[in-house]
Amino acid sequence: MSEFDFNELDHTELGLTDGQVLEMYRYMLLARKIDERMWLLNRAGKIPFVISCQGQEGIQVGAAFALDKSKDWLCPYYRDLGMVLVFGQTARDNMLAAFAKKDDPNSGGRQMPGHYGDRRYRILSGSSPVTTQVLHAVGIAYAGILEKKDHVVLTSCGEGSSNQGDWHEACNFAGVHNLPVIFMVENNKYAISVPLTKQVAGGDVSARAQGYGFPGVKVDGSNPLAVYKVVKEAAERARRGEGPTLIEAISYRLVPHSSDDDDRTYRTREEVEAARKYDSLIIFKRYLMEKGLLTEEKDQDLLAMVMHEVDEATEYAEKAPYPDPEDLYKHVYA
Amino acid sequence: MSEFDFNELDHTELGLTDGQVLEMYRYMLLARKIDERMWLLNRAGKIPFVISCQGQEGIQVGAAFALDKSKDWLCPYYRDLGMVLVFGQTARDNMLAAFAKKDDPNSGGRQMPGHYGDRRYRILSGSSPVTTQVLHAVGIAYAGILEKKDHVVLTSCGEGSSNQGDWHEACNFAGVHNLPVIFMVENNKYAISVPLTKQVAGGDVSARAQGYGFPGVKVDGSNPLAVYKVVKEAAERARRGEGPTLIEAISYRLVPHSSDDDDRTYRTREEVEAARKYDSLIIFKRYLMEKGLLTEEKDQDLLAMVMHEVDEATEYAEKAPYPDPEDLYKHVYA
Amino acid sequence: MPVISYIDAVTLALKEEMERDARVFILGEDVGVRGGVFRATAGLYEQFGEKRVLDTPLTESAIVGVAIGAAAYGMRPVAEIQFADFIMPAVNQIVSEAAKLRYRSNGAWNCPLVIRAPYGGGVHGALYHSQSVEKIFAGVPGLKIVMPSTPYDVKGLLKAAIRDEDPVLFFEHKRCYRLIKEEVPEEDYTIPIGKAEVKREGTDVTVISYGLTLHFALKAAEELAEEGISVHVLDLRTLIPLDKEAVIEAVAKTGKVLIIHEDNLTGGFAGEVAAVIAEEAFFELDAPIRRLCGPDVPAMPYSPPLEKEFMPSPEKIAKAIRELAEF
Amino acid sequence: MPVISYIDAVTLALKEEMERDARVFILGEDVGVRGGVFRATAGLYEQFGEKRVLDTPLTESAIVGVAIGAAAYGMRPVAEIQFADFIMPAVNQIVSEAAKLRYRSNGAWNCPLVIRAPYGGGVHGALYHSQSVEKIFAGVPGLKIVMPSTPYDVKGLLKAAIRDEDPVLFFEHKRCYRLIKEEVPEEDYTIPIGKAEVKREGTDVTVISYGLTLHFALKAAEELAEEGISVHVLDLRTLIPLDKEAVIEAVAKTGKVLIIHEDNLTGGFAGEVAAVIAEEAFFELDAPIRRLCGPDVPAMPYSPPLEKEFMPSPEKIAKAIRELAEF
Ligand SMILES: Cc1ncc(C[n+]2csc(CCOP(=O)(O)OP(=O)(O)O)c2C)c(N)n1
Ligand SMILES: Cc1ncc(C[n+]2csc(CCOP(=O)(O)OP(=O)(O)O)c2C)c(N)n1
Ligand SMILES: [Mg+2]
Ligand SMILES: [Mg+2]
Repeated sequence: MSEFDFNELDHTELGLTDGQVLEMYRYMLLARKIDERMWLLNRAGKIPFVISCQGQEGIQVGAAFALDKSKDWLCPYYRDLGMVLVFGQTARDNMLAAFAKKDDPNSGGRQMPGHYGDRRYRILSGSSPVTTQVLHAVGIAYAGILEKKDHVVLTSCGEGSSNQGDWHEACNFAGVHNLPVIFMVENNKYAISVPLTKQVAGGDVSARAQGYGFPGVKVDGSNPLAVYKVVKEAAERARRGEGPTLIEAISYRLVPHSSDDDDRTYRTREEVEAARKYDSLIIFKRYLMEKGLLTEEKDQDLLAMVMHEVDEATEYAEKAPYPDPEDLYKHVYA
Repeated sequence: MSEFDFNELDHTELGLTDGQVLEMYRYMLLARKIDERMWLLNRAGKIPFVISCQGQEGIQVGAAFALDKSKDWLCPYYRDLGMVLVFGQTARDNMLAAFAKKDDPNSGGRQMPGHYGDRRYRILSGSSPVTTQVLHAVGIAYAGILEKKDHVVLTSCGEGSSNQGDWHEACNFAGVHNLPVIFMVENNKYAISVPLTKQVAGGDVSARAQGYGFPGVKVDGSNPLAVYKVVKEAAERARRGEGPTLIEAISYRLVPHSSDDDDRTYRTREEVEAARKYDSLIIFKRYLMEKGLLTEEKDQDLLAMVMHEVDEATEYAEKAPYPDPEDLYKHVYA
Repeated sequence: MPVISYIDAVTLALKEEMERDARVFILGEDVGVRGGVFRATAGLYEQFGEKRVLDTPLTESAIVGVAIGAAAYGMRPVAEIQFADFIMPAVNQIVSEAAKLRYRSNGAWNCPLVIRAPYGGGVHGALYHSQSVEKIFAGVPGLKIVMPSTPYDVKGLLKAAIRDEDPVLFFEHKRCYRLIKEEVPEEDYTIPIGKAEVKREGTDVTVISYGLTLHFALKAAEELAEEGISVHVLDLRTLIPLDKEAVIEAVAKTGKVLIIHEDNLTGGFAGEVAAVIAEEAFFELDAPIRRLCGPDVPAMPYSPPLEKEFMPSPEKIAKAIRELAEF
Repeated sequence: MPVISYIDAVTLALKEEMERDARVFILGEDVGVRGGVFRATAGLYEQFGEKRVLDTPLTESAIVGVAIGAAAYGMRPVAEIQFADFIMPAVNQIVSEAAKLRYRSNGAWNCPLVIRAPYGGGVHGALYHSQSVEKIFAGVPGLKIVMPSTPYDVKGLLKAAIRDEDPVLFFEHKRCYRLIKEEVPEEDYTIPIGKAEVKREGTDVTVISYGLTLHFALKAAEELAEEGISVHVLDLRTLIPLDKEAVIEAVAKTGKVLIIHEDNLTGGFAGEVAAVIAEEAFFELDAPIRRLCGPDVPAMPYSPPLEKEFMPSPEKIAKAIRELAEF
């Protein structure tokens, strides 16, 4: 479990306004509530599949806030709902994906939910085989060098996925050419049923950066400000032409791997309950209250607004049209 | 260029007898002379292809001597002539391969020379795509655990090849399961034309071990005793059940990548000449002379014996029969 | 004889082989404690322990590469690839290594490895959890490819695959897992790899298929029987080595052939079967050889209308058979 | 018009495209300072600098994966895989990513990427420097596959590939590199991807091929002309998309078809061509469709008698044509 000291960081010292941190909190809440709604819809038999961000919102929102939404790029993974919301996607976009509807901006209903991709916001379309996107991020960074742009690319994956060969090749390539890439590993302790100890030799993903000659940082993923801080530093390094950074953000997956999983077969309820104490939503709420930026009442208002958004999105998406059968044959080639 | 202090090591302190170090030297010489002969044969149009060990004999012979030839396994790469000789192959075996003859024990003339494989000596058959063998080594090590054997598996590749995804997956797998594998990277500074700086991010292969939670050692490959020492330690660790070790042995490729290469297009003659001073054969000869184990005369005798072996092997292999055309269809399935 | 499902037949075959031969072990993602994401290895971790039912890191190339090393050593690894779609990172190890180890060593080494992978669609799996991948491997000498359609065949063929001296890709249609049930003997038996089986006798049109679409074909055949069209159905069961004799015999029965699979049309295995027929049974043919296959789009989408449009179905098959019958 | 070799046509096309479009860049192993191990990129590093002619680490999945990212961004990467045999580690990136990017994003993204790779044997390259790998990709919708046989076609097709909005695998037969020479215009031209070409008109037997074996077929045709057998030779040039019209037209010319490639017989692309003919040109056929292909062994061995036994040759082809002609 993450044991970082939360109170060492203050948002104003990080250059974040009160408004911004409240906005961060709102995005975290929105991500959580969209996600929870999807589970309800799934259990009601309305959508076939959910894969969750729950437990990792602090990482995703903290990281996305540290980037420049007007020019930076994302190559995210399937849990990064919080990240794509900050970059511009809406509850409606995501509900359209969940219901596999024609207007899903990610894939027109072709991919499962969680397979983000949105040209409007420089979010490269992703697939299911894990870790392929990490190399795409390096390519986008290299294109930036060729085109003399100063964008930064953030790409993320799980700690299990970081063992894939592509991850090594990507880190090495980016290291050799000093490319503006942030390799984020969202370490939620499990890859489906396989725990960290059976997945990552040595147990320390961030230590792997040393082997590529660039910094590796471990950060408490339950603290969005801590994540914000390290991603900000990494983005600045990258933009200065100093190359990649590896960030391992520690978290915990609070729900089963996906709607097809039963996590009781491989972890105890006690362990999950214990992890809930480090839920970034709870921790960040406490922080905002301590700072006097949030009250229970204000929180309820925020929640109501968010729920309204989620309700509206659900309703809209449920009614929205499916693709036409003939759409099957489109977009194979130009 | 490698700048390690040669004279810190003494073979008797390492537990090697005078006879053993002379034997090491003889193997290094034999490897070199077989290799040189192959170049002559190639330039004379008698064999289509050569890929060399020249410059890396110290690594190969030092490492092989540190293993238990009666039970340990090798998953070598195409330059490891010195290694397979110590394990049991002969000049004749290798000349049969060079001439692609039926009795080539590696492949019956099916593979290029340098593609070692010999059941008699527990040398697993290798292929051309680099780094695949590194995973096979992990599999043999795992089989040893299942079968309660105490063999150690040494697998090697070049520094360029160590960037392949398979290498990462192999190190991680072996690290997670604490397997008796020695990952040897023979860093000869180039991958064909691509120098270390453009190949290995950070420039330090051995540093990558930290990311897998096992030791990484850098060793002077021009000193077979230094290599012997670290491989011996790694083998003992492995046999004690303490898991893998990564060894980066620094050397230099003294000849072009292969008989198809022209290295003048990418490196200066001065650089190559400078590297020749660190040729393990020269250095080890000097060591043996300083220790009073070798004289110029004795060296000449040794050379004559080795040359006789090479001559005999060449003659034998040249006369040996090719496979029959119908052999093409054999051994696709059992 | 107990009635068991297709996936239970997988589990049973694994269990029996592991009991029979201590060299058999399983490795893959989530195969241990979790018993597999489809539960194909359920109970095996408990029975055989974590060393013989090994949860590996999330690395397919390693799963296969490590298994190859162990197989060369003399073990009998059964590697699970969680979804056939995720076999791609292991293609180098499969094609360059497993398939060629025996050949390149002139027979000195071999690779008795089984790679199991659930494939196929119609399960809301979307693009990357629905693919048929046999075409990628069906031209790689050194590999065998088994794709059973029934629980009985699953048990017998998986056992044969594990006992085989060469690498076998064993593809299991995930829609069949719980859908298809039948009586399966409790005793040990194997079915030879490389033998097709006539699953229904007929005289008007020959259908050649395997996997889920085989069942669709049988369903279509049943309906068409009522219309007076008699359909002969051959289940390939093994793609490589292809049972050419059985194919030619089946063609000779009717002179009209429809080859069906869920994999894309172009470059799919139906092309190979058609080519064999066009070369070796040409004079038996009374009509052009027809293929009914997945369309040439990259994969099956998630959205229900698109998935439906992609999937072969008894209706689409019946229509194609009718056309051929009328030819 | 200058006479240039097949490989010079590669270099020329790359050079002209890089001059024309600043978004075009090359990446691969040894493509920079060394100018490629076959010298296909000779001079380009000097002309365009190290950023646009990038020596990558020895990692094929990265070469392709990085190129995909750059292509999605809007660049026009041309990735070199040093030998086609070494494309295997990149299969996941090619099949799961490049081929599916447009489709999975509902057309929002695309991947204008060219992957060049020297393939084929008869060069003492042994098992892993002689393979034909087209069969692995020839059933993957979203990919185009171009396999030219002449310098003129190389230049025009490589330029078309670079300008294409979708991923193109461009396979160059390494034996053709310095063997095949002809006049090639100095000016800019492209040849449409997906169009086959009749390389010789004839009336008795139709040969369909591509790459090196196309030249063997032409040589055989010349010899057979003296025996009074008139051979029609179609060069596919592009495998995917297949020029079905041209295939059917070529079949109709003679009614007897021989399909030739160096890739293994089973699962090879000849099967697809045969299946198309057996379905769509069935009534044009006067004889069984014949395939003359590499045998079903894992790859071409090093030893000369074995390599010779593997390789198609004008003699083997002439024999097969004679048999068909006499049919
Ligand atoms: C190449 C590949 N292999 C297997 C899978 C199946 N799979 C999906 S997610 C997952 C576990 C991922 O674990 P981790 O990387 O830790 O990410 P997390 O889900 O925990 O966030 C697996 C095995 C896949 N999607 N891709
Ligand atoms: C997968 C793969 N890609 C490319 C090649 C072609 N190739 C053969 S050796 C080599 C360079 C290897 O360099 P390194 O690993 O440093 O070993 P060295 O030859 O220097 O000992 C290359 C690119 C190959 N054999 N396999
Ligand atoms: Mg995880
Ligand atoms: Mg090297």
